[in-house]
This record gives sequence, structure tokens and C-alpha cells, in this order.
Amino acid sequence: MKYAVIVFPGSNCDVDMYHAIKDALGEEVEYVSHTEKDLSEYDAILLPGGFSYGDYLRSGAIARFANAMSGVMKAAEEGKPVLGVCNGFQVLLESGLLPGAMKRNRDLKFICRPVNLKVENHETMFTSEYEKGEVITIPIAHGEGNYECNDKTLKELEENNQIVFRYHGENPNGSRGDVAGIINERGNVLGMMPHPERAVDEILGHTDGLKLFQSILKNWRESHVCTS
Amino acid sequence: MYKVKVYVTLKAGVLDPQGKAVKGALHSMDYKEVQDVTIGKYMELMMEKTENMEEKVEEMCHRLLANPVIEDYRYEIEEVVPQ
Amino acid sequence: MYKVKVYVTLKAGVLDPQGKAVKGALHSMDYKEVQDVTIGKYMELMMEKTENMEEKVEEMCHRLLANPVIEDYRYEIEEVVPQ
Amino acid sequence: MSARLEPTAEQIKEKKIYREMGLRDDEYERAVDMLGRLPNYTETGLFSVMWSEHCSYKTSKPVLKKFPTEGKHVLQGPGEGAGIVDIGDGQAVVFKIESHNHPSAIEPYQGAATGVGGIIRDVFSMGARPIALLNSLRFGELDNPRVKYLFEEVVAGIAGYGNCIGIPTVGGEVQFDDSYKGNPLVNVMCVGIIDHEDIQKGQAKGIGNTVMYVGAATGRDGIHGATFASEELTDESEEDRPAVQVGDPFMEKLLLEACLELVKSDALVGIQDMGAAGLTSSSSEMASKAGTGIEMNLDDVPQREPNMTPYEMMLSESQERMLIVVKEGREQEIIDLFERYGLEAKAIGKVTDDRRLRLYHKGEVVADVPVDALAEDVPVRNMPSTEPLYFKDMQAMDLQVPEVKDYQETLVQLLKQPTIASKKWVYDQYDYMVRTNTVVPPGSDAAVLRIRGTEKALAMTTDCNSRYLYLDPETGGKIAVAEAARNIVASGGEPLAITDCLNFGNPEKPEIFWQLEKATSGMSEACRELETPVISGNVSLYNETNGTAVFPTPVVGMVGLIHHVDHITTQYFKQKGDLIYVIGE
Ligand SMILES: Nc1ncnc2c1ncn2[C@@H]1O[C@H](COP(=O)(O)OP(=O)(O)O)[C@@H](O)[C@H]1O
Repeated sequence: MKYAVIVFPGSNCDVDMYHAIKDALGEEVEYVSHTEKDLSEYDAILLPGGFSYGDYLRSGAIARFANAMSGVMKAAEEGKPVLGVCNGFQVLLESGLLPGAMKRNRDLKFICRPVNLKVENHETMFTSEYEKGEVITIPIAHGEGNYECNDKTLKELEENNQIVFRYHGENPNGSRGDVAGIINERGNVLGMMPHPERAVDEILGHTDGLKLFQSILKNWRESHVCTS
Repeated sequence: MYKVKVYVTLKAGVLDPQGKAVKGALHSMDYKEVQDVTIGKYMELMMEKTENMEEKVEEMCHRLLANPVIEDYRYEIEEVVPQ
Repeated sequence: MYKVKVYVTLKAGVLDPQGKAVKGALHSMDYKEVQDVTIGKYMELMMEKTENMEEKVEEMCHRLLANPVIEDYRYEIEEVVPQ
Repeated sequence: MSARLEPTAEQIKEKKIYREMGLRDDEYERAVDMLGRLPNYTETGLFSVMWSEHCSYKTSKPVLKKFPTEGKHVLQGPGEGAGIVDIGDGQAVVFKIESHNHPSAIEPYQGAATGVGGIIRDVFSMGARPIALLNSLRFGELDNPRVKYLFEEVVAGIAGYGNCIGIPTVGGEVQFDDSYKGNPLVNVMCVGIIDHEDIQKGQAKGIGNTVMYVGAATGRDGIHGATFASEELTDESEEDRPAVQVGDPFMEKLLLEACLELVKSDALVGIQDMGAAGLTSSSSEMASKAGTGIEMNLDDVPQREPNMTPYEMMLSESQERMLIVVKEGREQEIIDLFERYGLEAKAIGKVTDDRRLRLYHKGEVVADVPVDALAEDVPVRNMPSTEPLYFKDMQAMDLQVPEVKDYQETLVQLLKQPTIASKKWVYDQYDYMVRTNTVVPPGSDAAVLRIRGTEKALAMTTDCNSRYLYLDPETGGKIAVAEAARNIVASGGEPLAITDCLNFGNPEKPEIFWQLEKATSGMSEACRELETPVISGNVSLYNETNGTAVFPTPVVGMVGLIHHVDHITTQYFKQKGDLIYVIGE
């Protein structure tokens, strides 16, 4: 399976994402520049964390106009897995691939620490390896992770099971409905603030993120066995 | 030359963590008469004369300068005469 | 009730990385007529009537709402009649 | 806006305008001698910044000479952007610490942020990939609202810059004491990794080669910041401050990635960060080190504001800029390389053989000064030193052993001290994990980062207990180095070398100079004993507010090599029932 890590000017978790796929998952992965329009050769698209365009104006606001985003849109339409982590999630929101918007953290401070998440939906192509309701530990590192949406959207997200991860215990940033990660209706575009790619290596203390990447791989393999 | 002033504010009903913090700070500094604070953005764009000025500004606001999901915007366009 | 509108902008000569990035983005979106962008803050304070309104607002701006080392500010005070 | 009228060379002499620019009478005389004529306004500006303490180390040079700077692993000692130590397998570690005390006292967020930006440039200008940041902070007591504001904003500024550029901030220290009330200390250290063959020097070699400017445009930021950093803060400082520099970490991230690609190109001859005194220091130092000269046309310097004068351009401290020298004829490659990162590289001059810095503006020569006069041959001042009275009194005091009545109560009281309490509030705001190499995050004795692709890891720490230094600078200096070494060893590492930031008061006061001498003697002895040479560092003097100096605070930054990741050890108790030992005296 071949993964693309989209590199925007100012991305800085691109390396972490790359190594998670290459070293921890053992699959093929390439860095792809924001200028590249055509992403058709990749089976999954990863939008990494960081500060694309300095996070100036609003995080993700400028990146969503990058050339690569047309490729991301197309991949999403084709049903390929698209994962946005942290800044990647913000880009997905700004581009309209996911509903809602991000505000500054409740306490207006950047927060870096491991947090507990509850897997609210383990029946997605990103979470099938987790147990139902499993509580996992994944690091966060963001200043704008305070998810906001209107009542109607929240209700829809809940009814369609689109809230995939919620903060468990303390909500670190004030996000609406304790939302930590959401998926689109079709189930192939996931955005999340916590960093699964930082939790795939024993030596760094956390490995709960590995199952997310394994889920993507397993689901891809299964669907490709079926179709071929 | 034109000066475009753009005001971006959070939509009514959207909690404003920054405004809340500033209000708290003002109260602790004893400005108790402050009832509410909201914080938005104020941008100034210098633009050359162009066709459909208004339409373009509207577009820029909608597409980039504000996020219509949580923000409102308004703008004023003024001609400036270079000295 | 009074509505106080506060405009905070960077002092002349102070680097505005945000404005620069937004200008770049607008250019790449083909709004080439944009010559310059500066980004500041726009705040609205709702205040009860109080003595020395103007003085207090001035003080709040200077002490908290703006950072006089790098920012300028101006404000407008309007009376609002509750509907 | 029209260019301000500049005083003539004669007026500068007669009205002693050079004094306002920070030159003393004897220094001005010396500049006149070296030049063989009266310097004009721009030239006087060049001398005044380059001969400021901040750029020239004119008062601290004699004490710095004492430091041991050589060792079997040292590849680059003090003198370049940062020092370099071999760690085997063709790799080396690069590090340096730097202060941004005065800017942080005036505008804490931007002061701290630009401090981070500056030290990162020092490291990647050597060709190294920065892998970690540390910071060492000193403030007054937290019950003062201004101090609280400074503390919060400094931490936010460090976080703002470091997080955005994506270099993990993995450690540091914070101390609170009244002596820092008006003059906080903000020291930032950066650690990088490099392959031996990529090591760069800041040298302008090769007559006819092209001098290029890359990065942000020049504005009127922080003009005279270097001389400002060499003066005491007074209550007026806040009013007549120069335009404050604002950092742009996004720009620096692009510059960093572009420069790391650039160092792989054989078109590159030399590279240096434009730090304090920006264009002036980078150009004159690069030429002086290479034994060449530089000629620049200031009309070609990218400018952010209209009508900038040569004086303003040469003294501007705008951030995120680098000066590079490339082989003649290869300019287009360099322009293309930077273009790919959305940056502009511009040819602004060339290397000459006459050892002069010659500047053109609007078709005229506006400055023509020997480069060595600005760099190599700066005047050195030997300051008098006197043992302070307080020290005599202190030595004569009887040893007092405090009586502890209730151990539990005392322990709780101690843990409540902000200086001792957990610093989680600080480091939770720093992204200490980005790039996923941080094996031991903040909270232990030293931070540890693995070196990907090897079995090795690096341990790093900053330390200084300035109270000890105040009481006895010599012993305190030894303690600072020894504490750093203990932190490294306790983490499983072998101490390699140190970098240091000497934060002291006004050295023109003999009592302060005495502290500086004694502290550096103590540090030197400890470094020799522990075989941890000093490979880089920074001096910040004049840390006083209204005449009162901060505690002598020579911050030690140490890096150690952990030969195998299995040796990594953390500070915490692991399991109930484990035995506790005390080792040492
Ligand atoms: N300014 C800071 N930035 C990052 N980490 C810090 C800072 N201050 C303290 N720390 C971290 O907090 C932990 C405790 O620091 P400190 O209280 O100085 O303990 P010690 O005295 O044992 O060195 C260390 O891991 C240190 O790196």
C-alpha cells in the first residue's frame, strides 16, 4: 500500500508521519509537495501536523488553497482513505471536507501532553483494530484544537456516528462535545487533533496510535482482495 | 488606490475564549463596568482599482479572510488619494 | 449601555508576518490587485455607563487591550439603546 | 518620508555624537586612527555596533581566554556560529546558547521568540539540522504583576516560535529571585546534528565570488539593538527603545529547510546568520576570517520600508536573514533553490582582495572601512577588579545550620517555592515531542533524544544556581558545571562539552568584574577536571536595573553522548519496594 504525506510550507510533523508508515507499519510512503496536483498513484493520503503557512490568519486557512488539495479532494471522492492530523485536521475543516471549525484552546495556551481518548466508533476503516469503547493514550500538541460547530451539525455527527474519538476524562481544549476526531459521512476522511503518529514506537512511551495505521492497511488489503 | 477595511467577528452564539479571558482580566483590573468583550480581526487591504471591486472583496472575504462557519464579516471600501 | 469599538494595529515599521502571508495567499489565488495587507484586532466591549468613560477606555487600551510597544490603537464609543 | 539629515563627520567629532551611538572617546579616537580620517555617520555606526560588548566581547575576552576549548572530540571550538563535537560514525553534535535578556525585558513575547530564532540560525548556519531547544529563565518573584506578565509572555514567545518551526523544546530551568525583577534573563540553547562533510564556515573566501542575501527583507527593526544590549536598562529604556523586532517562525522554517539543502551544494562557499548588527557583523566577520574584503551595493538589499538609509540597513536587526557567499557564476542555481522554498536570494556584492568593507548606495561609496578594524582588531578592555565588600562579610560569617523542627512541613514549604516546584506549567506549552525522537521529555534530570538510525542518543541539560555564585562565584561556577555533568551522567550519558551564557551586571564596576573573573575561573577548572571543554557561548553584561545587578548567572548548557539507548535512565522512582541509595559524600 502506498501512502502520500503532503508537505505544505510550514508542515513539521511530516517526518513523524513518514516514519510511522515506513518504520512502524512497514509500508511504502512518499513525501508529496503541496504543489503536486495529481495524487492518483497513492492509496492513502496523510495530511500531517505543523503550522502550514505559519498558521497565519487561521490554522489551515491558507493551505487549503494549495494545488495538492485538488488531489486530496479527488482522493476523498474516490473513497480513498484521507487522514488529517492536527494541522491536517484544520486543513480538512477549512476545505469543507469535514464540518465545523477550530478555535483557540479554551485556556488560550498551546498544550503538549498525552491525553486519554475514547474510541467512539470502532467500525471505520481507521479504527477497526480498536475495541469498542477502548480508551487509548495519544499525545496532543496544539494551540487551536477547540472544535466548534452548530447544534445541527453536532446532532448530525452524533446520529451518524461520525464522532470517532472523544477526549476521555478531562477535555484539554474546550472542544464542543469533547470531540477529538471526526469522520465524514462516507467514512473515508478522518480528522483528529491527537497525534497517532507520535504513538507508534515503544521507546517513546506510547504505542496506541499503531492500531490506527494498522486499521487503514487491513481495510485496504481486504477491499483489494475482494475487488481483484 | 483603494483601502478596504475588513472586520471579522465571531458569529453570535459562538463562544469566544479570547474575549472571555480579556473580560476576566479587565474585571481583575477593576474595570467592573465591562459587561462583555468580543475579539475579532481588523484587516486593511490596499488595492489597485479593478473591475468589480465590491464583488472581488466579497469573494476574498468569503473564501479566505473569514471562515463563514463561525465568523461574520463586513467591509468598507474607500478611495485613497496618494499624497 | 455603551458599545466601545477598539481597533488595534501594528505600529508603522513593525513586521507583520501575518499580513505578508495573507497577501501571498491572495496573490496565489489571483487577486493580484492587492498591494498590501495588514492584520490587526477589532474588539467590541459592552460597558455600563460610568464616570470618565473616555479616560477608562484609554487606560484599558494602554494597559491591556493593546501592546503599546508594538501596537497602536484607536476607539469609538457609542451609546446603545436597548431594544 | 524623506531620509533624515545625517550629521557630517566633523559634527560627529565636535558634538561627540559618537557617544550617543555607544562609542567612548578613546574608542572613537582609535577608529579615526585606524581609518586615517574622520568616519562619516554610517561608518561611525559600523564601529559602534561592532565594538559594542555584544558583538566584540571587548571586556569579556580576557576572561574567556581561560576556558579550555580543546579536547579530543572537538571539531569546532568557539568563534563560529556554534561549536561542534564528534560523536562517531561520521556524525557530530552542534550546539550553542544565547541570551535575549534586554529585548525580553521590553517586549517579552517577541524578545523571547526572536531569541529562539537567532540561536536556531546559529546552528543551521553551520550546516546542522537543529534537533532540540532548551531554555534557561530567570525572573523576579511572581507576586509582582509585571514579573508575572513577563514570565507568561516569555514562555508563550518561546513556545510560539519553537512549536511553529517544529523543533522540540525539551528542557531548561526557571529560577525566581528578586535580583531579576527588572532584568529577566532569557537564555536559549539549540542542539543540532550534522554529518562531518556538511560542516560550513562563515567565511568569505575566493576573490570575485558573489555575496548573496537570503531570507526576510530588511526593515528598521532593532536598529542599534547590539549597543542597546550593552547598556544598562533604565526606566527610560521602555520609551526610547528602537523598533522592536518581530519574529516570523514560518519564514525561518522555510529558510532552515532551504539552507540545509544549500549546504549540500558545492556552489556554497560560506554562510553566516545576520544576528546582532545584521549585515555589518556578518559581512565584516566573514571577510575578516577569510582574509578578504567585501563590497556591497546597498540598493540591492531587499527592503521592507521605503527610503532606508545605509546606516539603517547596515544596523538593522531584522530577523530571519542570512548572508551567503557562492562561487562566481553559480548564482542562478542558488536563486532557483531558494525559489523552490518561496524565498528570494539576491546578489548584493562580491568578495574582494583588499580587506575592506566597501558599501555603495545610489552610486556613491558610503562607507569604506578595513574589515579587521570591525572584526579581528576590536579594542580589548582590561577592567579593574575588586573583591566586593559583601563577599568579605559573608566569608567572615559563622556557618549557620538551620534547625528543622517539622520535616514534613519544611518539605512541603520547599516544594511550594516556585523555583523548586514542578515546571509542568512551562513545558506543557512546548511541543517537546515533534520529530518523534524525544525519549526522555522534560521532567527528568536531562532530556534525551535518540539519534534515528543509530543506537546512540544525546542527553542535554542547562544548569546554574546563581545564589551559590553570588555567595562564592568561584565555587558556584564549579558547581554549575558539575551539576550539569551529574544530570548528564544520571541520564546515562558521557559528558562531551559545554556551552555557556555569562549573564552578569555592569563589568565597569570592579566588583562585578571580579564576579565574572572568579566565576569563569571556577567553571574553567571544573571543565578541565571533567574533560568537558567550552565549545561555544555568549556573554550578556549590563544586566542591571537602576544600578542593581542580577546575581552572577553563568548558565551552563551541556550535551552528553549515550552510547546505547539501553543506557538511558530516568530520574523517577519506578516501583514500590525498590531500594534507595545515596551515592557520594
Ligand atoms: N524553561 C523550561 N523549559 C523546558 N523545560 C523546563 C524548563 N524549566 C524546567 N524544565 C524541566 O523541568 C524539569 C525540572 O527542572 P528543575 O526544576 O530545574 O529540576 P532540576 O533542579 O532537577 O534540574 C527538568 O526536566 C527541566 O528540563
